[in-house]
Amino acid sequence: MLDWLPEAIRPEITSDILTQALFETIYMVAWSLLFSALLGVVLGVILVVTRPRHIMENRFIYNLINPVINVLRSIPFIILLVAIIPITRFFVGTAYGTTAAIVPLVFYAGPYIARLIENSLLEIEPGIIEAADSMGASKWQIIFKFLVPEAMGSLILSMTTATIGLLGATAMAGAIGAGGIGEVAISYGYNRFDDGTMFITVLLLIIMVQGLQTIGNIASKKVRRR
Amino acid sequence: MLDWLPEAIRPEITSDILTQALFETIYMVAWSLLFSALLGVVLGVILVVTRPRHIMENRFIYNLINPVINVLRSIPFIILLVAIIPITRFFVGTAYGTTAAIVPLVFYAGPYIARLIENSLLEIEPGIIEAADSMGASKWQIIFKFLVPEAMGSLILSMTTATIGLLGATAMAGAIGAGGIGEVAISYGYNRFDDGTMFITVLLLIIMVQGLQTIGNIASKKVRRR
Amino acid sequence: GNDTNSLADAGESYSPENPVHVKVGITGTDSPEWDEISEIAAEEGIELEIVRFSDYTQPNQALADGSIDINAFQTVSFFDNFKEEHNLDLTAIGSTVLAPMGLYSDKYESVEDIPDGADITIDKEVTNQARNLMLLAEAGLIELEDDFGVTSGLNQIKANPKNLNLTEIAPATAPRIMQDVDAAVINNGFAVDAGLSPTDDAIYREDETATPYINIIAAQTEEQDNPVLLRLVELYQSEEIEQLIIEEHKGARIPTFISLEELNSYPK
Amino acid sequence: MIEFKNVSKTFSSNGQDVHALQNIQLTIEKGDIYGVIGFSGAGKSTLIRTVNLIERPTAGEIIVNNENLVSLQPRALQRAKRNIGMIFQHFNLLQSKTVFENVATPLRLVKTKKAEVKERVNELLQYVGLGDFASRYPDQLSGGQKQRVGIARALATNPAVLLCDEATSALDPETTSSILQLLKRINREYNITILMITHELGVVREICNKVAVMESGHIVEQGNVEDVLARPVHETTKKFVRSIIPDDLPEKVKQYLGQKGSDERIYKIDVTDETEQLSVFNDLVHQGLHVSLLYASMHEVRETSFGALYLSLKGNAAAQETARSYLEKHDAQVKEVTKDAGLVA
Amino acid sequence: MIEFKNVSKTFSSNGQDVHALQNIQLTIEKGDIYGVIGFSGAGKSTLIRTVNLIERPTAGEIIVNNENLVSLQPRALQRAKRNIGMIFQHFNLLQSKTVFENVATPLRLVKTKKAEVKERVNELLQYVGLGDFASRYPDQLSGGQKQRVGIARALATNPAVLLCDEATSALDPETTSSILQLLKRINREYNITILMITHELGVVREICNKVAVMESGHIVEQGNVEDVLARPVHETTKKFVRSIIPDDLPEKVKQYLGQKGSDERIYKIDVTDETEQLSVFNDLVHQGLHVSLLYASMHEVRETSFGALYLSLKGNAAAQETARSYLEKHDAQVKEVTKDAGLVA
Ligand SMILES: Nc1ncnc2c1ncn2[C@@H]1O[C@H](COP(=O)(O)OP(=O)(O)OP(=O)(O)O)[C@@H](O)[C@H]1O
Ligand SMILES: Nc1ncnc2c1ncn2[C@@H]1O[C@H](COP(=O)(O)OP(=O)(O)OP(=O)(O)O)[C@@H](O)[C@H]1O
Ligand SMILES: [Mg+2]
Ligand SMILES: [Mg+2]
Repeated sequence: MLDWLPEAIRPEITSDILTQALFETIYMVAWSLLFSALLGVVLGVILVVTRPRHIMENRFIYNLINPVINVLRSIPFIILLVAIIPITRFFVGTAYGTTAAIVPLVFYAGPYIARLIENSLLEIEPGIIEAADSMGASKWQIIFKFLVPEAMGSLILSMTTATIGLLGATAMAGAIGAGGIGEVAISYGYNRFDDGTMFITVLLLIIMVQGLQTIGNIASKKVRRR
Repeated sequence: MLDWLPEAIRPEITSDILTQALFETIYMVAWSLLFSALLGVVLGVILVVTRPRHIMENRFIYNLINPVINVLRSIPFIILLVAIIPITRFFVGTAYGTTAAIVPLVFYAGPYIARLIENSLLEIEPGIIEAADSMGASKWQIIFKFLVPEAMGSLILSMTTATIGLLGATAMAGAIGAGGIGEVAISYGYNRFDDGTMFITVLLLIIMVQGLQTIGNIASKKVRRR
Repeated sequence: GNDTNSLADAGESYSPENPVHVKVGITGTDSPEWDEISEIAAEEGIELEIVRFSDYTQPNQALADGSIDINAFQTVSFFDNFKEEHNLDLTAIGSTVLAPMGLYSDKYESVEDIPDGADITIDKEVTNQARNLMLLAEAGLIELEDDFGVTSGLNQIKANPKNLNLTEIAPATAPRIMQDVDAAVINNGFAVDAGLSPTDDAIYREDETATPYINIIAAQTEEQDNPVLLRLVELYQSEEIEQLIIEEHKGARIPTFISLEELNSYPK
Repeated sequence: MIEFKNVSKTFSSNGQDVHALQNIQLTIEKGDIYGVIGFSGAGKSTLIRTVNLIERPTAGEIIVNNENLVSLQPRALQRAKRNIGMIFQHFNLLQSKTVFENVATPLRLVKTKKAEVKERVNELLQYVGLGDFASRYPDQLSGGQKQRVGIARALATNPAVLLCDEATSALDPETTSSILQLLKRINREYNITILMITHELGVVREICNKVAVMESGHIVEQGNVEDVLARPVHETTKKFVRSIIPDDLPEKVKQYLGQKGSDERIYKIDVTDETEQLSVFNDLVHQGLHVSLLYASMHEVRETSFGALYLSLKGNAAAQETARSYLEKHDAQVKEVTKDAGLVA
Repeated sequence: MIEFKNVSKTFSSNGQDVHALQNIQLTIEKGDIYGVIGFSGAGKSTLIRTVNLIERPTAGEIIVNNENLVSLQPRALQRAKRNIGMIFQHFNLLQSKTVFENVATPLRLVKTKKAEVKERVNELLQYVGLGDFASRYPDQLSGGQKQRVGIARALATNPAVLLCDEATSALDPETTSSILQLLKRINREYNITILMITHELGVVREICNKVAVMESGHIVEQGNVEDVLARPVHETTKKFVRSIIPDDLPEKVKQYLGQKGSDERIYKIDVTDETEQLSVFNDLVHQGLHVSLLYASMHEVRETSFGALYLSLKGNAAAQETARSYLEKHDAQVKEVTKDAGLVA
């Protein structure tokens, strides 16, 4: 199936391997994005609203969450992969394979997304919060009916950046047998000096990244209205 | 020197190794941050100002830079490390060691910083640009005397996020013999099952990340004025 | 599917109609032998599922916790050390191949030519690194501590008369940055893949009978006599696979089928 | 309805304290349209922003509807705020939402039915003259249009109290007047209480029944609009009143002073509401003087009118003397105007 | 100095075209203080924003200082813009900089010496009454204070042209007046040309020499301020003029109409600048009528005054008839006011 490629870049792997890897990558990115976005939004919002002089100022919670995020962001991904194996096993039942990789990926991307979201939400003009407050909006409504929609353009770009980062991280999840395009690129292309595989896998990654970024840019422009 | 640590977490490595690794990490992060920030600011600013209806609208340049950044962001770091070996050799004279690692780190972090900066600069109110324009500010002045200072709070947080990401990436630069704390954590702590080393290195990383984030938060709050 | 036997109860009662399912953990990607075994075994009623790891610690952990049934990726010395460190109840059930290492150089023709203060890269992965250092010692470039073992590292070098500058790097990177250094110790697998010939290009090569570095198939100790697993070892050690390994790996891997006693007799 | 009890607010900026409000005491009755005027920086915005605790006072109590907001629990406070609409000086519209959605926001917060929201929002947009703008975004509006969106939004939930911070400052007189009429009508129909900050005394004159004047964080004068406008006591109030009712010598009179004949005298007569109609002319003319009106300016504030006339009287010395004593007897509010001294008693 | 040649600007929003400016023709001479008034959404801001191409016109030419800005190269355009100061409707201050730095920004752009910047900025801050606010940040200012920072910033480089978009809309009358005096002085001393958008005709009356009235993207009336105010032609202009010079029957007169005696008639006399002084009383009184002044309202616009008087004449039928023909002969601008018809010719 890949025979149509010119000799120099014809990969040694079969198109089955590639298709499977593609599927694995999409599977890992999709699920871990879902969970890490949830985690990231929750943590990011907490980081913003509990800071001094914000709507739910709470020194204790802020000073609890902030360093936890820092700790998670400190640990090299490969170590994180292993360090949380008990947690992975608890959630997934096993610590190996594509599904198991989702847990460390979430631990990796969640805190990162939290920081990006924090940054976006902090940019909202205080006047918007005042308007919300004056309407008797609950804290919950202030966050989800005012802050989030107003920051949406920036949030979408942040999530795009995070998704691309996540895609990059899946390459490392090969350490626990997760598979995926990045892993094929490394083990066939890089470790086995197979330029054809390197080429085709990196091409696939580029297409995915380009696609994600394009979608992100368009969506963000649509809501940003600038 | 590390003998004061309780038995369970006393590392097998010497404090010399640790000190050296710490130095290597700081060296790599500092230099690659410098260059990738430069690259990232330049690319990020170009991405913003050349987009449709911005101050230097230029379809051609935008459509050139945007995918280049995507391509660089698509390639798993380990592959990037080897893919740009010729470039590294050109700049550093050799393709391995701590100094050589700076080049791939810059290629890794530069485009990433560009995206974060793009996001921050897009958040600036159009009114600010109008004010600048009406004063007869040059494009250059609009960017550096208006957009950048106004986005500074957000930019600082973005750079903090990027620096922490860079710190994480140095761990992978071990592949080309760059050394550093992350590499010690992986090859001694993880590969050699030395919990003591794992503990002390991860602790060092946490301290660094916590320190960076704290500095970033304070600096950003100072300029953000909210 | 649900009509497969569990490995533990299968005994010899498997057949193509009622197959037994076995998960094999390997690392890296060059597994034509496993693909072949997979085909042959399937005809007998053994369904192989190949799980690839890109890391050397996880396959043993996975074996110990039952995520996989056997693995085949490591040398016996690494294996012995690992199970001791982690207190795992695993056993080697057969030998596979030996992948000798070599010292390569773009600049020098022989070991003697390597100058004082030369830059040499070694593998950053732990057991390979010990092996690299033993190779350098064997070549007379350095001296090692007496208790140097399969997981010893740079800190157990006794003497470095030439003041060599040893740098740890990822093994697959070694061929790519060879021109930047004076010499590089490279695993045969990577050397062959990178287009180097272990026999022609290496300026020094590991002894072909280095027992500690013979690769093995490992299983949980309680399954060491499982007829299914033993059948898999038999299949691996067949003539057919031996030929395939020689052809496919072009000298990067040498089929080395020895008895378990012999395997465990290396000096520890 | 709204009561400020000893309210103070202090900001600190660069280590310095800014006392934006100092011991404010103010009572606004239900149904009042209460105007607050004052110079830029006087503390007007700060005052109005304390009513719904957007700015928490540093000291004092804010009583709205018999509840001391300062001591309310968050939930109760939230409920209280839903009854207080607010129009912001800088609009504070959601940039990411259409005009329709901006106005609908407060309704959505209280989970109003869809059809109801649609009806109410469209009705409000008609009121403020933005019927065709429902699907625009704020960045596609002119300044005045944005302000009107803010007004519609504040009215959406029919609040019992409406706080307006310069609600018409960006509007032309016609639109201002229609908005003020709208507020007046709402005030009448729903008995809504309105607290209205403005720097235009004209706005106060048009719709307020009470007014307070602020200066550097203090309320320096307060009372019924007619009283305050007709008899301003504090210097600041006087300055405001002068802005709509100039009390310096008109140019025309000044010029005339330079060319008046020697047998001519000029008088200024203050007109207040008690002066039902002016008929001094008759007697003066009968006394043999030639009377001319140089300038006249009168103003009406909610059914009350006041102002000043400038008369020139020409005649011989004896007639002038009679006229003078006649005028002085007739009304205390008469002053002679001379070239050098301006007004003399 | 500034010339709009057939300038049009069309926005497209949600697929619909909004014609904010349509074929604008306007010439502003050097030294003019040119006012532009119009209802909210008329296109005033768009007009002023095309002058320095912040909004590029869809068609037409903008000539400033004999250069057609639309066709200028970027560098030249930039230089041209440095000569045009602008005060924005929404201030557009840099949030990250102090008041001082905000005002200093345009000076720094042209690399002014430090000492000079300091002197100039402090001087400007004094002018606008913000001498003590140099080290504050915009978010620590009141609305009017922000506006004044914007004014100071626009004046910093002594531009030859000043564009003001509602420069005093957030200011109280006293501050407004002091800012207007400042602009007038600058206009006089440096012969600076000012284009001033406002919705307050009062502002136009106070300092403009010319005025244009806009409606839905068109200029519907333009000319000298006195002429336009005294004799407004277009309906919009009339509405604006009415906002400062009410021309409907005063309340007092309305009430009086209901209670007037049968031997009494009420007249409205329009006063224009030609009417040097009013001395109709004398003759009327001499004709045996009892004359009372019910209401009088006069206005001065730059040395010109105009307005209206309401007189009540009491007397027998014969005297009334004489009076009537006397008034009609005396001045064409007299109308009788009756209860049913209001004003009759
Ligand atoms: N956050 C703040 N920090 C410091 N000072 C402040 C802050 N907010 C307002 N002030 C100051 O408090 C005073 C009162 O401000 P306020 O906004 O209430 O004035 P205002 O009467 O509404 O004026 P304007 O008519 O100009 O809007 C001003 O001098 C202002 O500079
Ligand atoms: N970006 C835009 N997109 C679409 N329509 C716009 C845009 N900007 C302005 N308009 C429309 O153009 C018209 C003129 O707007 P402009 O801001 O010039 O009015 P204005 O006379 O300054 O009004 P105001 O007194 O309320 O400030 C308005 O109807 C407005 O809605
Ligand atoms: Mg205010
Ligand atoms: Mg406008």
